[in-house]
Amino acid sequence: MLNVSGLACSRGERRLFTDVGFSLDPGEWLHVQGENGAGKTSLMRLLVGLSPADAGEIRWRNEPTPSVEFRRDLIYLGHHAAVKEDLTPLENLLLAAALDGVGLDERTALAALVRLGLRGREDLPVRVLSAGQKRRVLLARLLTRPAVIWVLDEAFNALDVAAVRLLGDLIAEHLAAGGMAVLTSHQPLPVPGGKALVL
Amino acid sequence: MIPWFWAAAIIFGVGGLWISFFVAPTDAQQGEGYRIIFVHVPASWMSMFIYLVMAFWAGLGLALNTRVSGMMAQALAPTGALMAALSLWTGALWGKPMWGAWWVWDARLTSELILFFLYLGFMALQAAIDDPRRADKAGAILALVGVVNIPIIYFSVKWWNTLHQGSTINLNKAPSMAQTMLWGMLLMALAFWMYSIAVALMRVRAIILERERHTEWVKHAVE
Amino acid sequence: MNAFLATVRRDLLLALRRKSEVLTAVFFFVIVTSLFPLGIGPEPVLLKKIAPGILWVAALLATLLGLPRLFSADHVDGTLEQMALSPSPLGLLVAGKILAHWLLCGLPLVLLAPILGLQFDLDASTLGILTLALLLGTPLLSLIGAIGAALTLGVRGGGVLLALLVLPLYIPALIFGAGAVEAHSAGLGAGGHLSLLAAMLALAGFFAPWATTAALRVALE
Amino acid sequence: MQWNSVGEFFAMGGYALYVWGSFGACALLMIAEPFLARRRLSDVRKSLARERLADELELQQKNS
Repeated sequence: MLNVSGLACSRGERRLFTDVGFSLDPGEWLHVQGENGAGKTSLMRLLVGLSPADAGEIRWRNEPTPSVEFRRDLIYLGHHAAVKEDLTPLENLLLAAALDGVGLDERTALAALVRLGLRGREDLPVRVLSAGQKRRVLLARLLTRPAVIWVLDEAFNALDVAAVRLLGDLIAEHLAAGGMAVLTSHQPLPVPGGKALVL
Repeated sequence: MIPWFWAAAIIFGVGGLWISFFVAPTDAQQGEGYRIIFVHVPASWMSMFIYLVMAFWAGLGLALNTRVSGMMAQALAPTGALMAALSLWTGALWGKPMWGAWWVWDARLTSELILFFLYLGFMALQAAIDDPRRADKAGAILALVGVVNIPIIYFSVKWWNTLHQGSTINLNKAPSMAQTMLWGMLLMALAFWMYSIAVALMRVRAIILERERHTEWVKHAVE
Repeated sequence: MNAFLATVRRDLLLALRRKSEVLTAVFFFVIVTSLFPLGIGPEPVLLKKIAPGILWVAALLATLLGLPRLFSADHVDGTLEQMALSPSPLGLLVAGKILAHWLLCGLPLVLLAPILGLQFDLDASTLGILTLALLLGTPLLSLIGAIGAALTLGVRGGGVLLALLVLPLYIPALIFGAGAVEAHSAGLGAGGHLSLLAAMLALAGFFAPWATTAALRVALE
Repeated sequence: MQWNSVGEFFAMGGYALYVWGSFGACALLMIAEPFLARRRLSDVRKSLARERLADELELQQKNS
């Protein structure tokens, strides 16, 4: 499904990595590891098509990316909160889905927020929530937006023990349903299996 | 290759200066003051032409994703801005004795001023972005937007000018161009051309060395 | 198309939660136009003559005031990144944002212009032409400004740079916009100016979202 | 030849300020610009040479 070969990237004048390649099939996930500054985030951004690669190729369903199909199948959660502070969690989810052109009813959105432990916070502006809670609002998108491949950059940061376990469960469910995931982190992840890629 | 362009620039320049000062006769209406056009006109031509070349390189860079085109555009901009500045300066010095004012809101002068601002914007944008590749692309988009806008700006300013024409200044009533004047202007234009090419090539060399300093061939090239 | 409308709705909702930011531009417009008579003197003939120019320049600067925020807030919190990766075409979302910007920063100016025009002793038909010219011209300002806002996104000293990039490109709009009113007062008819303004609007409506999208993708790299 | 004397040439029929102001500015800027460009080039070359030297020194220190 996802085939990456010969990927190279440089930041400014510095070469970050060359000749990175891997492939993922349904149910598999990739754990990208490396020191600070090794280029994990850069690889993620290349992968999703935010920045162009110096060399190499990324193919999704045998088509070169970025394609509309790839974007439809993709969820990317990066370092940013990616939620609007002035809107409530519920509004954030509904509007994000509307921008993506994905149908989402209030019931599903509410269920996602409840599952992520944000019960009672649906109608507060995100601004007043804690960093971990903001992160949970973002993670709720994993449940409200159907996608095949999840690209999560440092998704386990700023989460408490319960939320780490919850995210682990979500990823495991996603993989069991034939999904794929690419994750970065320094710590071992609470998800079994997985290929490793060290930068 | 660069020395050849320098040599050509100097030869054409000397020839052009000779004609403009010693061969071209005194103008009946404007006296000796008209000799300014021997630098004014080439500078104005170059300022416009360099923008077109810059936009061409920029477009090429965006379409084909080649690195050198961005560097070319970047190298051309200061020279283009210089030409625009010279054109404005000499235009003012010509206008003062001829029209009695340093500056009139004539269509050409106004467009030239705007062109100068466009150059400044291009250079400021490139200087403000740290990542050279991003700077190239952003600059390229700006140059292309500018190139679409230049004719619109020119015609709008021209129209605005005719609507507001208070005094009877007519730039188009240029003295009938004598053959010698045309030659002088042509030679000066060629000199400006060669100068621009030489200086832009020099600058692009510096830019290439700056940007590609970590590649092997640059390390060997400096020896 | 739904994504386009959703973007408009989203930006309007966000502006509603932060009213002060929208009102700043409107107050700026009102205050600047009211300052001119104080600086120049209350001669009705002179004021009448310079009114279109003043109102247009003030509208231009007021639009410029809101431009840096057009994309920067979304850039900082990462929602712009999500838009760039959305299955909906980014150009469509960008067009939605530009429309929202016009509704928030341009339309209020159009609606206020006839009232402010009264300060300059303009008659009813002149006020009508002025409003019509602004109605055609302010979307043009938003469209061109969006390109500049995208180009200067995340750039050092972006605000000043934005003015340097955008103001020269605003000149045709200024000339034809203010010119329409003047031509009307001079009895020449404003039709030509207004149709040229409309033509430029059509051209910019087609190209500007495209150029803005390209610039945004560069800024996100 | 239309100039009778050097003085007349420099006087430019009363337009000296304007004519020489134009040609002078052109000459000045068009001489200054290449020098600036050349300085930039030599600056890069110097810093590249410095880098090579640093590379060599590093190598020497490693070997000794």
